[in-house]
Amino acid sequence: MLSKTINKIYDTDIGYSFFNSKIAIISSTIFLIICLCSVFAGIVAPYNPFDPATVSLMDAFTPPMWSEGGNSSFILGTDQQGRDMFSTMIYGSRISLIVGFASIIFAMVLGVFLGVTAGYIGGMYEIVVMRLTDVQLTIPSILMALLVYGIARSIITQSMHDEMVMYVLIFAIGISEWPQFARVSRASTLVEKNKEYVSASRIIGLSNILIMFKHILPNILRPILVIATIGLALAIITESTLSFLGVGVPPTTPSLGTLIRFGNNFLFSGEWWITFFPAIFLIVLALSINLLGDWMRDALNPKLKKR
Amino acid sequence: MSFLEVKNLDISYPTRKETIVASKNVEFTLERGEILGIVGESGSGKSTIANAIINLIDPPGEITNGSIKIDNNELRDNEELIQKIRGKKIGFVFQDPQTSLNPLFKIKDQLIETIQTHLNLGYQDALKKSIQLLKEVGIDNAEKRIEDYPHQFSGGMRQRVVIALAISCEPDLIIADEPTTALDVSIQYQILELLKDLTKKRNLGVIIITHDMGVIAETTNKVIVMRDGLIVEQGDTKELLTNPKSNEARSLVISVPPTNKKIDRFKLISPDGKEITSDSKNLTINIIKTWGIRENKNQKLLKLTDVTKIFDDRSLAINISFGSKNESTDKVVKAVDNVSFELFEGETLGLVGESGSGKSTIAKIITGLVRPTNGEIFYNNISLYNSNRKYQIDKSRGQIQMIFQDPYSSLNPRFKVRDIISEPIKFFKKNISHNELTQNVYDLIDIVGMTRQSLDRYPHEFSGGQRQRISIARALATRPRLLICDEPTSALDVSIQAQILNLLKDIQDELHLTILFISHDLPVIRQMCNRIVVLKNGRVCETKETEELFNNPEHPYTQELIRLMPKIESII
Amino acid sequence: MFSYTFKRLLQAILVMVIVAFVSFSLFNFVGDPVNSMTGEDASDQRRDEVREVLGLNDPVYIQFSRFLGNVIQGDFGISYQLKREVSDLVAERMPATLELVFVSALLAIILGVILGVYTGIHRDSFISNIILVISLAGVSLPTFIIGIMLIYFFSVILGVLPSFGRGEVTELGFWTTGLLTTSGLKALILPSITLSLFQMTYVIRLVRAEMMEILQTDYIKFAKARGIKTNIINYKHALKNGLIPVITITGINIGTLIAFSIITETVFQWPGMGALFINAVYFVDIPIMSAYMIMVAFIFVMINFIVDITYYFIDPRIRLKEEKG
Amino acid sequence: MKKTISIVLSLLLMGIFSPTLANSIKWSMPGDSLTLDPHAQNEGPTHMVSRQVYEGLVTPGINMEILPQLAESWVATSDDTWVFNLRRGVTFHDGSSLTAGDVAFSINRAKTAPSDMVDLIKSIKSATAIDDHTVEVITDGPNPILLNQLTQIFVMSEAWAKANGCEVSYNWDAGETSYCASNANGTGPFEITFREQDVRTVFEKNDNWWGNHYTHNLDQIELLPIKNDATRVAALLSGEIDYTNVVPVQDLERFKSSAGHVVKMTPQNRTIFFGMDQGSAELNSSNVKGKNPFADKRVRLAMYHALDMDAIKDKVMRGQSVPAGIITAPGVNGHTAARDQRLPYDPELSKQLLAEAGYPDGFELTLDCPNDRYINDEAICVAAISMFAKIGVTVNLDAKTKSQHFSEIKEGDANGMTSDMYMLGWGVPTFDSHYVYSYLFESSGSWNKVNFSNARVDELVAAMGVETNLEKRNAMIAEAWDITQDNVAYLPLHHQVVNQAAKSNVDVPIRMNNEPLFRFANVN
Repeated sequence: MLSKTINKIYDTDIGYSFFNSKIAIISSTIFLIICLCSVFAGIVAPYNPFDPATVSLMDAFTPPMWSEGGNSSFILGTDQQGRDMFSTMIYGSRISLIVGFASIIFAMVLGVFLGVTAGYIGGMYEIVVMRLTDVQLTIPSILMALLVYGIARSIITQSMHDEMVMYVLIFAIGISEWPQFARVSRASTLVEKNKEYVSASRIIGLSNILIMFKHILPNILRPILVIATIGLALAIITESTLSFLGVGVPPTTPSLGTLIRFGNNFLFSGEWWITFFPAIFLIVLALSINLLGDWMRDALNPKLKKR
Repeated sequence: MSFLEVKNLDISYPTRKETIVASKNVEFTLERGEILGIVGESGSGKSTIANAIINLIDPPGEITNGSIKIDNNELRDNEELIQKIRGKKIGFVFQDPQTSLNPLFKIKDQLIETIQTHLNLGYQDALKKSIQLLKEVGIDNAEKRIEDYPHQFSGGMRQRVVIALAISCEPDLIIADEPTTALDVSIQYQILELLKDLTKKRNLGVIIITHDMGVIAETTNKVIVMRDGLIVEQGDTKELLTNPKSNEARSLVISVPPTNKKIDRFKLISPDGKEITSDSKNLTINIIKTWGIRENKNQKLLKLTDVTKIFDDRSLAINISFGSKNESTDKVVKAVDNVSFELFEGETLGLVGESGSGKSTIAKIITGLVRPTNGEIFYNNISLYNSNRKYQIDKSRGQIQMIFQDPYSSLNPRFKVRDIISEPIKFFKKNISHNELTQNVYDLIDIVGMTRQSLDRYPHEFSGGQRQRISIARALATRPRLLICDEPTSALDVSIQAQILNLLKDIQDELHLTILFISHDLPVIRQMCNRIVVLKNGRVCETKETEELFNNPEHPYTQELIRLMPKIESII
Repeated sequence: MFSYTFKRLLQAILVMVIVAFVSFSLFNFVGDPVNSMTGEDASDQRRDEVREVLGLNDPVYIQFSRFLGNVIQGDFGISYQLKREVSDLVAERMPATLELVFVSALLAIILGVILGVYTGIHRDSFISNIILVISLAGVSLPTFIIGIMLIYFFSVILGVLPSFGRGEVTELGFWTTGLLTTSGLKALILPSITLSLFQMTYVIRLVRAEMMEILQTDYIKFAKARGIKTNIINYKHALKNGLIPVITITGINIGTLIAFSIITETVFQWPGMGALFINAVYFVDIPIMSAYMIMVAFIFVMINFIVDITYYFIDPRIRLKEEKG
Repeated sequence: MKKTISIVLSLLLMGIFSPTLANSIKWSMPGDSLTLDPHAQNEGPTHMVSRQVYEGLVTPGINMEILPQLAESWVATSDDTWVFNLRRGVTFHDGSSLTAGDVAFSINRAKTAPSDMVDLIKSIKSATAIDDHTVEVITDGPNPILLNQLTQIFVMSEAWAKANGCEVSYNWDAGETSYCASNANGTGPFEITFREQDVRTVFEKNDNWWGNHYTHNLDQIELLPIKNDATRVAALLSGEIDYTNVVPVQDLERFKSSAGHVVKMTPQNRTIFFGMDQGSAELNSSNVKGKNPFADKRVRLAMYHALDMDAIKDKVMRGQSVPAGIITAPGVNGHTAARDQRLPYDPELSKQLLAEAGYPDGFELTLDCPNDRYINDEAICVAAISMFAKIGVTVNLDAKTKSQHFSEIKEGDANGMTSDMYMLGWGVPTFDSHYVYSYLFESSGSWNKVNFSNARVDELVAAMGVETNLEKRNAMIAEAWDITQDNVAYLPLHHQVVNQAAKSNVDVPIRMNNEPLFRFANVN
């Protein structure tokens, strides 16, 4: 059964391209492993670094187990608070991934909705939406995220900060990514809209909503998927950059960016592992997503298909 | 010894699943002053041979065997020689003049570049020669126009520029790959005349690759018929067209709609020699059960009065976004200009005209895809547009359906065939039972002559002709009274075209359909229609009974169209 | 030509007005400037004094109309934190940022185009794949990590390049430039590499994709059929077409570069607008933040305006459309 | 690629080294002086710069002892009258001579709004020049710490200030500016020859300085502020700067072990502590409703016993802190070693105390923390949270930049919610407990945000402000500390330690307020 499915996938062009691209296989495997680890962090990670009661400050700055002074109970050593690096990274990647996925989904839903409707409906509505993307583009992502973050902080009550910070981050990153989706989906919609199957649906009398989201949307998913993948890597990096600038998730529940930010302070003092491992982890994560997106961009581009 | 000798040529495309043989054991010769036609249906390998001569086969294709000699010089595997010969000894003309020229360079630059690559000429001489060339291919005011960019030329003019480029370095051989397919009849005629003329004047050898038997008949001396990479027959053009020996050639010739008479059905011969018969009788019982019997009252079904459509693309001043090129143009185009005609139940009315004549826009206005600027459209005596010029789709309730030109874009690639066909049924019969729906879908797929297994497949798994059948099935699903066919066969091979046309005739008889048949192809129109409306630049030139029109065209434009259309009979 | 320019100018102004509005209204919600201004030990009376002087007791719409009027005159008010005219501060800091951004953009575009063209033409070559993987690493590395790595390697270990600041600058009227002194140039190297790496990757990818697409077009095939030399086809015919989107991306890039200079300037202590801004964010220094936002948007809009005009000259297809209208 | 670049660059840059002056120090700290007007801002880095250029009547020495500077001697002629005899032959950088008029002008300028020094010297009623070399200062009642206060009042040239339109200081807070904000004319050992705020300030040796030229051998000081810690560390490691008075604690070890660098440290006059709102009826962020757990002294004590300050010292502060039992630093009048003894770390006792107080399962609340104000402030809070978690108290951290932090403590957040628990650090510029009490313990104290209120303490604060009998006054201070310490009004954490790092040939004496005195600095 499984082998049949695999064979079937292999038979498609995408599947073939995938199984013949070492990069695609390796990067998707890595990405999958990281995702699984972070989903099952409770099982994979030996400690729960987000539970302050289990962390002992006296364990702080333990080097990786193979270094002098290392300790086999902390494979990759501990950070400045005595948290196990390995566990903290797994849990941290969970935050990075949640923020990354959620913000991209948010951006995608918003952008695709506006883009498809703008492309399909046209007229004044389209002009307004496209001008909005222009305005949005004049405020680059980091700047936008800083703004949203600042505003949110001053509006949300203190006790809510911790609970809200994830949503704020998701909103802040998502809101700066949506124009990409809007532009691509609008452009694709403009192409699809003029295809005859859309005319056929209109002649049948299907409602515009149905045409846009049942007929057109599935046909423009490919480019959207590609920018979503690349956007995911970007969102994860943006999250880490915000954390680096000190406006990310609280330090008691560090994401990868927060870990690097703290670790960076110990770079010159010899505790290299605190920044090194999360940085490598982040790079590997972002790289695997980017490689995947890159492969996807080429594989899904009908214009580049080898005849 | 011949000027061009192709011997034993094998070309194959290795893909991961199989190796596609694009040509096998191809042999032919060509002399100077001769025009050779290579004809065949899509996928027959005719273009591949042309590309093989100058070694421009798209990867991963490769020549696996054989030889190509020009003036007794072997070209195969001789990249150095080919490089010298390309453009110099062999000129090439592609199908689509819109994309053949680099949009960012002036005509001048492209001509001079080519000339200076091959001929030892200074800039001024090259420029002089370029102007000379443009004049030769019939471009007026060449001194000035040479400074223009490609997009400033019309399609036909552009193809002339392409030909000028092809002959710029005094080649001995011109290979023209579907040189007129993208052009209108009148322009096609001019381009073909130009080619013939150049052949004579310059004593060129010419290879024309085309799918159009009319073009073959009117232009070539010799012809090669190809199928599946094999030459099935070659010989003198007249000989071959009048008396094809192979089944394949016969099937090809017989499917060509005659220009001089009207026949009831096309006789169809499959390439292996058997006659194809179609019969859709008694397949419509279930459809009629679902939608009720409809009587043909021979009444006026559709009436257009003074319909005008003006495309006013003047965009709002702010309608430009950063970084994207502004696609809007400041043009006011009268696409449809005061068009009136009537359509009676059960008849087939032809709308004929060249590109830009407004025939497709009229179809779109009738189906509500485009709002008319002016005029009234009555369906069954009910106006289709209300006072706000809003389309009243509920007035026709699916009784007007349409078949489109491009079988590749008219089916949603993400839908299975079953869903494509059943969607309109479900839309109009919200509470249809599952069984009834299935039965309807089966009937429809049966009517259009496809297997029921096709229902669970996706459109990309089918050929163009099959897709057009699916398209017809979808159009029939709501049991329409009026079927609009917008160039339904212009993207299809001629034998497939014959099948689809036969099918349309069959279902018209079965279901008492009224058809509005839109085409630029006069022979097809002649075979399909009872009456014909001739359109030019959005205006009606004349409206007449078919035979009357072909035998006694009144309007000069009609006369010209009929005169210029390539006629396979011309050679007979 | 005139109507084309006019249309774009109109759009630019529209975008600017919206940004100005957003800039004001957003910042109006953030924090209480009085606290940031007076510090932790200030008396309540002093706070009230300051509040009054700043006009923060006025209704919002009065503050906004005052703001708008001032902005048009180039007056962004006085920094809450640095207590100087924001316009002076921006004027002082802008050359540093613009120089950095300019050099980075140049680096990103030149190298990006060269590598992009190479990888586009030699699609499957080994070197192309190496370039692509390395360039992907460039996008996957957060800017701050790149900066810290470069400092660590070139300043701390090798000791050949300065790790912070602009070096010695020369004053040319109102403009200060680090491009005329050795130490200024030296100081520019690491920050500009850091800043450009990310954008360079985008340019590489864009040019590559564009080249690959163009190399499959009919006119390239036709050029081949005319016997034009491969190099001329690649570097003249294909490249010119491939560069058109680069112009577009340049416009967007510069906006992004300015934004990312916030991080680069923080890491390298580069005395530019980004460093000014991030400080302003920490201190909720509204005048600087809104001025920065407006400046960034203004530069962005201006550059895109120029890009649009450039299009007009480079792509004859646009020119024709406009001339017809 | 990179390698090629580095090789090319190394070749290019070979031999191009900018010439340096014989004895110069490139000094870096995270921020810059806000203004050169010595009265416009009462703020650390501003005084650090001013101190090199301007001088006061008296000045704190290396060990914060009060030394004569522009005043050679002084005498208190009555409870509220002080007479200062000025040093002769002192000239300003512009060449004019110092007179008693300049001193009186400067004191009056400092005590006139919009100067920022008004609050500090509000006890001074008047300052007048009796003759060219004598100044009389009259205070509003007895002021035991007048000399302390005068160390912060720098003397300007009256003529110069008037000529340049800065007769009075300017309202820095409101964004005004003046000539004196970007120019300086003092009597000090160095004069400013170049200044680009936040980028570069150059001080040259003042050859006409009155003082002992041999306590330093500098020709030039260059101030290059670098905000980012890592960049500053890298700059010192790579030799681009010579000296910094702000070093991240974790990097001290590296400088210590480096042969090319020296590290110095000394306890700072700043104590870090947690405040717990014990006066409000209910905590804003807690799951306990209807009552305030912190109102119960046992709960406060439990929190105290839960904190393992030795661990924090060891791991978070890298040994660079002194665990504190009292929220004021050693050296401040009122501080004693006994009071500075912490209660033991005893989480079991904490749990027991919580259970007694009725919270056997702990409770939940939010801790507000700055993340850019004190040394490793955020890390301390994170560590503390983990310690509180071990006694069952779930603390959520809300860490933010100092301006927001202080505004939220002072006036509540955007919704007016005040902080339940916060981190604060307090320095005592006057070296007297009264300063601490008037701000942190008095019921009306402007930074008493734990809502501590004790009638006796209020009485004592009022009394110690005017009491001149030292013995009586000290008794009052001691009584006040007894009350507040017994009440566990605040949770003391530690006294910060000042540290600095420099190239090993650079010798700048370290001082507890982190202020460098370059007139005692040498380059070898």
